[in-house]
Amino acid sequence: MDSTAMHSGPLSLKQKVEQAVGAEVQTCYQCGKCTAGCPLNEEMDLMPNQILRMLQAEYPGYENEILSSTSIWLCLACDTCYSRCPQEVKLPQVMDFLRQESIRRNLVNPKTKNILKFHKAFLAEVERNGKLNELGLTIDYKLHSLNLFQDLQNAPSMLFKGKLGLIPHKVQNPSEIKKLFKKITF
Amino acid sequence: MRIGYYPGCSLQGSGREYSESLLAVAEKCGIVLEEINDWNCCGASAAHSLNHDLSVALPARTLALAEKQGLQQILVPCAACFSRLATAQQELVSSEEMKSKIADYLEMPVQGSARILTVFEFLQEHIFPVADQYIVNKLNHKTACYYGCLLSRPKDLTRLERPEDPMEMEAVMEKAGATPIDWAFKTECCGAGLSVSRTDIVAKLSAKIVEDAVSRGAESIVVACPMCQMNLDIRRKEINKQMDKGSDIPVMFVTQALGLSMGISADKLGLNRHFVSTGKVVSCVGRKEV
Amino acid sequence: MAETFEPKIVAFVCNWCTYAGADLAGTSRTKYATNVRIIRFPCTGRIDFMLLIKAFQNGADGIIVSGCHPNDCHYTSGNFHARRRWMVFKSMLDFIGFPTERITFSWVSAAEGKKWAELVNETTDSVRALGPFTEYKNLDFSQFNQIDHEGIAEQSR
Amino acid sequence: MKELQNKAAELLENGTVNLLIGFCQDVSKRPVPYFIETAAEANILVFNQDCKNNLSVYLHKKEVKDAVKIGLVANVATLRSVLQLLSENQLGSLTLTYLTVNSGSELVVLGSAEELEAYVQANFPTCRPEDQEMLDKLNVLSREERWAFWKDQLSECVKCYACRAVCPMCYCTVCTTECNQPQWIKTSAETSGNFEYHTMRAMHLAGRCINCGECGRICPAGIPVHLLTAQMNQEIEKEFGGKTGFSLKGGYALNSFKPGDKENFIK
Amino acid sequence: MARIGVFICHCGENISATVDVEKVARLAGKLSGVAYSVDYKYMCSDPGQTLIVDAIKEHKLTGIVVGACSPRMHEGTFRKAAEKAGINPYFCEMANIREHCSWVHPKSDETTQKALDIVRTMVEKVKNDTALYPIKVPITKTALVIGGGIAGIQAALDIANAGHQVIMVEKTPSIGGHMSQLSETFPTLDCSQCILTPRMVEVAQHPNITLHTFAEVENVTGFIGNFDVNIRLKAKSVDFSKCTGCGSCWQKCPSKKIPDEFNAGMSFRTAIYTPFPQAVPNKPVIDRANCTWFTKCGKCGICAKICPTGAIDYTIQDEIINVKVGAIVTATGFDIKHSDFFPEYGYGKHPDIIDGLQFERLASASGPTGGEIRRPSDGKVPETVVFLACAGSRDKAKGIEYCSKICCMYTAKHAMLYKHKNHHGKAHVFYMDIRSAGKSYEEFVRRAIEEDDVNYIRGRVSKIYEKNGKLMVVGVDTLLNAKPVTIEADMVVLATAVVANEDAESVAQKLHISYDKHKFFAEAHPKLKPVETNTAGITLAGACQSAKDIPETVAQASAAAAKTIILFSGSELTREPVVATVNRSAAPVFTTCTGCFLCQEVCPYQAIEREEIRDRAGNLLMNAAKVNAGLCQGCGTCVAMCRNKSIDLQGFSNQQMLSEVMGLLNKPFE
Repeated sequence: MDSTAMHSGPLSLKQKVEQAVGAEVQTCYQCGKCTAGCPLNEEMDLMPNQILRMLQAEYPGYENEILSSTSIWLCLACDTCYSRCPQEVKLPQVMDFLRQESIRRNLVNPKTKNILKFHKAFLAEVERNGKLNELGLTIDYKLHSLNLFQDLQNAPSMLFKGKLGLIPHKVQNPSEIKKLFKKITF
Repeated sequence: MRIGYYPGCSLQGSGREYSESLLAVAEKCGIVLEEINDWNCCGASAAHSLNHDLSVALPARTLALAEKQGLQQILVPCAACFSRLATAQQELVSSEEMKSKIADYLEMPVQGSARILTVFEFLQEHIFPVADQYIVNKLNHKTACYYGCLLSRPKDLTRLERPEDPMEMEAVMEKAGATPIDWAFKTECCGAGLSVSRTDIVAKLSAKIVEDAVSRGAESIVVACPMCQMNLDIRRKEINKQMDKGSDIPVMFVTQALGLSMGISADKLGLNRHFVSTGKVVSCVGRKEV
Repeated sequence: MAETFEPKIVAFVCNWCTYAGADLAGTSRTKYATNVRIIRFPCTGRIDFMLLIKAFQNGADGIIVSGCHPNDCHYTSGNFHARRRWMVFKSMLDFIGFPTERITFSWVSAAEGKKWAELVNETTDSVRALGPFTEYKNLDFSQFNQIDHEGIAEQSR
Repeated sequence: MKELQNKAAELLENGTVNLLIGFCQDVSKRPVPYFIETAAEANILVFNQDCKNNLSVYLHKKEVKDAVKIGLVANVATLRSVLQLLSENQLGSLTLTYLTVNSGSELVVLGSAEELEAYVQANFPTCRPEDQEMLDKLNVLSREERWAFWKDQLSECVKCYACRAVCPMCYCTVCTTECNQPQWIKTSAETSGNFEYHTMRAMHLAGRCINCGECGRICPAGIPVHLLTAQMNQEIEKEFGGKTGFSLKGGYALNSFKPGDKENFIK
Repeated sequence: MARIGVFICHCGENISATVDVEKVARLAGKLSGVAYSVDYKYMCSDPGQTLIVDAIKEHKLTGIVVGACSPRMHEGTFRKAAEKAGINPYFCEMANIREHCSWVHPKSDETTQKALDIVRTMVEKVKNDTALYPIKVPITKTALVIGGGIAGIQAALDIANAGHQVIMVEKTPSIGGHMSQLSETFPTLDCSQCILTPRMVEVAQHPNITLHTFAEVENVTGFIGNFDVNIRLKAKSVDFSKCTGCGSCWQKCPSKKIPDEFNAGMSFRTAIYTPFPQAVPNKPVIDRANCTWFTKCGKCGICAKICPTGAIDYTIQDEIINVKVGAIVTATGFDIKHSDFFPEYGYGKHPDIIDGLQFERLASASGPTGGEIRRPSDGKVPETVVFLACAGSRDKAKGIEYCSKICCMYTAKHAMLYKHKNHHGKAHVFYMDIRSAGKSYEEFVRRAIEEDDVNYIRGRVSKIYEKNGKLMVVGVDTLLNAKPVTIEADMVVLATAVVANEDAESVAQKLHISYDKHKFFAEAHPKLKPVETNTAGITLAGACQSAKDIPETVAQASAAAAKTIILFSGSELTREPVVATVNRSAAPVFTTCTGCFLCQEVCPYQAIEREEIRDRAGNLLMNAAKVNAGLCQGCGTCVAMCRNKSIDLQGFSNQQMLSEVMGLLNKPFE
């Protein structure tokens, strides 16, 4: 229960996770069902259950390994693991927290930088207009990720089929959203 | 009872035919949907990946606006948007602390009291009771109803009766006169979250889905999520590369299918916007039983 | 004052569930406030409301009444009868304006040592916050006061 | 009036009853309880709106019990108390005949418990308006105000036990107040002791009192003690249903239960 | 004048560590009425008890208070000591200064003060104690055994062989229970029926055993030694006195498509049926819900026509019989979850995903496939079989946190049996842990792995789906860096969770015994009273208490039998004198009881009777309540009910409880 009592000094990553998402990391008994069902298990460097095990171990050396893993960024938050977990560990939220922590500690795995870039581009677009404009997003993302030609074959036809609007949608007063972002991100 | 409507960004862009067909069907059945004034993006997976508060605040703004507008129920057809709005609502309701915190961010009060409807709940409660009088065609063909992740999980949000093998979409397709097949990848994730950043992975995941549907004799895949639709439709080239032999099975929105059965024109339903031609399905309208 | 005040709390509990639960709290060394004193009854059905009144009258600041959860009564229905009696007794006290927040009714099973500890702590805290129970004492004081007033009135003439 | 007197005479005449408890008027024309054993006396009987006394209380007296066959001139409240008493296995040794006057102010004679039950259920009274008024007043007060109210009232109590003596439901041969092994109730009339006594009394009558209001009416200190039980009865009827003095089966709310009873006040 | 002795125990360090025991003893000595006070390291030890005995004698003590552990622990011990010293044991009270004080509070003055308060409270109680004497109750030396599975059979035979009468009640038409459905049993692989059926026959033929099959317990009243039980004999529609069990009726019965419970629904039976060939009694009953005669009012009637002895009688009605028994053995058994309980495994829509019991029937020589392992869907012999341990067990999300205990072993057995019958087949087992703590259990599992080459994979299966006739079992190997594994299987066997019977709750309420949150019946003490229940005279045997394998079940059944036989060993039973009494006094009062009999209605044990009080001439003076000490269990609900305190509870009297309150609040009450 109250492991903070035993832990003097700064909180371990596990304790931070438990505080942040109220997920009882400690309840995981390593049945592996999360990994078994994970659609991305073949892509991941650390399996979901392994991440939980490493958190449980509270061995400082593991923390960087977890936070610089590709897995935490590959996780699609599809909830398959949580919905089948016999111990009801809220893995998707754990992953969310780990992503945020890995940014804070600047440990994002280079292989998954693009995913982060995409998320950032996405939010940038939202911050700009309050709504998402896929064209804006794609352009923005491509500038940052520098793979300019990806999807280019699709864009024109998307435009043609009216799937990419040229005139961006906006909320009535975009500055309101910008303000909101400011408040939260600082 | 007034029904609020939150289309969300995708339904104005890549998934606009979802919105078009939904509105067309509602119109046909004489049901008015009130779009929430000045709604904003829900933040999607980006927000909750990067900043928890943001992932609550963004949907909360929309909820607050809906409350201002006096809407007690809101239809959120997009699976991702639904998931975000419902999750945010849960957080608001479960913690007064969070409520006040978010209210401060937004500089307006928010309760999270409105009922958030999935597209299925909307169809069952508002369309089904009157549907039969408008249904003129039978979409005689075998179809694979595909839910993906966010429509089926977590079950306390989506309120599906059988989260691992849902039947809600099947019910709609049966109404439309199609024959839903029993298949295995109904609720598998298509990976849309990484659609742009890791297309390679997404193609693999989607391929499994398409393959299973086709191998079981489905002639169309029906979805209720713009991400899924975009993946399975726009990404078909990449997907086909992942399969031994490619497939041109059309992927349409459940509302488009229902619209067809109600005799609404293919154009009005946006069936022309697809990358993979939906001609097959359109042509099977009124075809002999399968 | 309020900080230094330590309430006297009397617990009326049944032998089979709550007393055993308190034993369990002991065997599992669960720490809780020292303020509580337990009186053991065979069953909540045995607890006479007069005893609660007596306890308050003689200086209890708070009272806990606890027994087996519904359906678990060792005597099958004692707690059901008790529950009705408590309900009536409570509304009776409410009606005469007695501060019923000083009485905590609860179900604590033989397995709920932890719940027992929490119950005692919560009750102690809430009663400590309420301060000493003076209503009953004042009842009799006030009479003297009245007499005094008259006396003073006499002299002042 | 005449009707009543004749009927009473007749009953005494033909030996249906050996003793008839009714009302006569004192010098100041106030109705007072009166016991008659011969038809001759019947002509002094009266019965009117002022006949408030609950005569059933006398049915516990040994002298009365010895008469075995008893006639009772009764208002509805009194009839209810008899019904309640029967449900509590009292009065078993007596054969009772009841004389009352219905709303149409005609004489009604009830010869059996079943007739009694039927009549009471047909003419079942609601809470007396003046009581209801008081209750509503008290219930909107704050707790402290209510406490102050009863403190005022009960500090006046002198423990004369008139409320107990007049109550047909207080038929215990030895009342808790008299128990001294152990001494439950302080004997002296301090306010705290009075609280004790009246809480106890109200608890013992809750769900049994038939709201005749005699205890309040009789109190020399003018304390509305009847409100305590009136309130309790309403609470109980609300929570558990069942009316007091309503049927022979009784159904005392406090010694029955439902597994689903209210328990939102229990942690 | 009371002369109380106070004895404060250190309990080694357990009390003295946080309570200043010397101080408590010293101050207790000053309390009014206390003649002697002392502290000692271990009061419950022999020297400790001797100390008490001597003190009582030496100081002529009239009562004692032992400040030590919980009365639930040592009250008996010290009461014996008091008795030994020549005072009535009920003049001994315990002040619980360990569980309720020293163990739950830090070392402090408050803690010591509290200990003293507790002691003072009990001193006040002792002053008001009265001498009590044990109550003797007669015993009906007949036992009721509920349930005819191996647990019930074992218990019944043991009790009957001890020379006592036994009445056995079995819900279904035959005894035998789940064990009769099993193929072979671990760890010896001997055939289940071969060892069980002789026992079943023995039950049927035992002179001391009365067997009621197709019957259920209706309700139970009374108490230890004197239970009064109503049993419902469900209408069999067959007159057993005439039936010879020739079987011509069910051979001719036209309604043949009823899922067969005995074969776990994998074959069909007729409407008139005997559950299985070795059934005991081997006579059929009619399943009225499925019989044309009853469903289509009066149509058919073939069995009646065909029956050579005219035993068929459609008019037979349910019958309630009343029996008096002294003890009850509860052996109602268990149930298992079925494949439809698992969303991720397809809600039971795949016929080839079966549960353990179904596999037992497939593997059983008397089963639907005659002992060949063939899959239900198409009768093919599966080449790859996957076994899932912990299916539903140890699964908080599914509401079953506990371990079902038997699955590890029978899964190993299943895999083994499959391999023995199909040498070329492949058997995989997904498991989380292997729990094989039992005599030669671990060796058994190793044999499955080493000799029969069963592939054990440590990991849980996330999903099973069907793909071109194969079952895709999606799992993971946590011992290979959590490598995902998908096995293409022909059949999957779920070792589904063991759960309590559907009707467990209602049975428990009929018997007035308690049950845990999973509806398994609760033992009186997890360690020291594992077969007794909280209701004296009622014992537990087998899986109705918790998941058990056969050896354990049989052991517990014999234990329950032993408890029953012990109870029957005496002619009468002595009970705690903690019972209610209604006061009586000299004429003219006789009693303060007014005979309202409101107490009668609250008594859960119908222990309150009416007594007619008459004068010498025999005229009825009054009716008053009277307690039947034999029936009274001492809950005291009546006492709190009584307005004029005419009824009181020995050992917890008004006087005692009130003086405790006063003593506790430091206002000793004279």
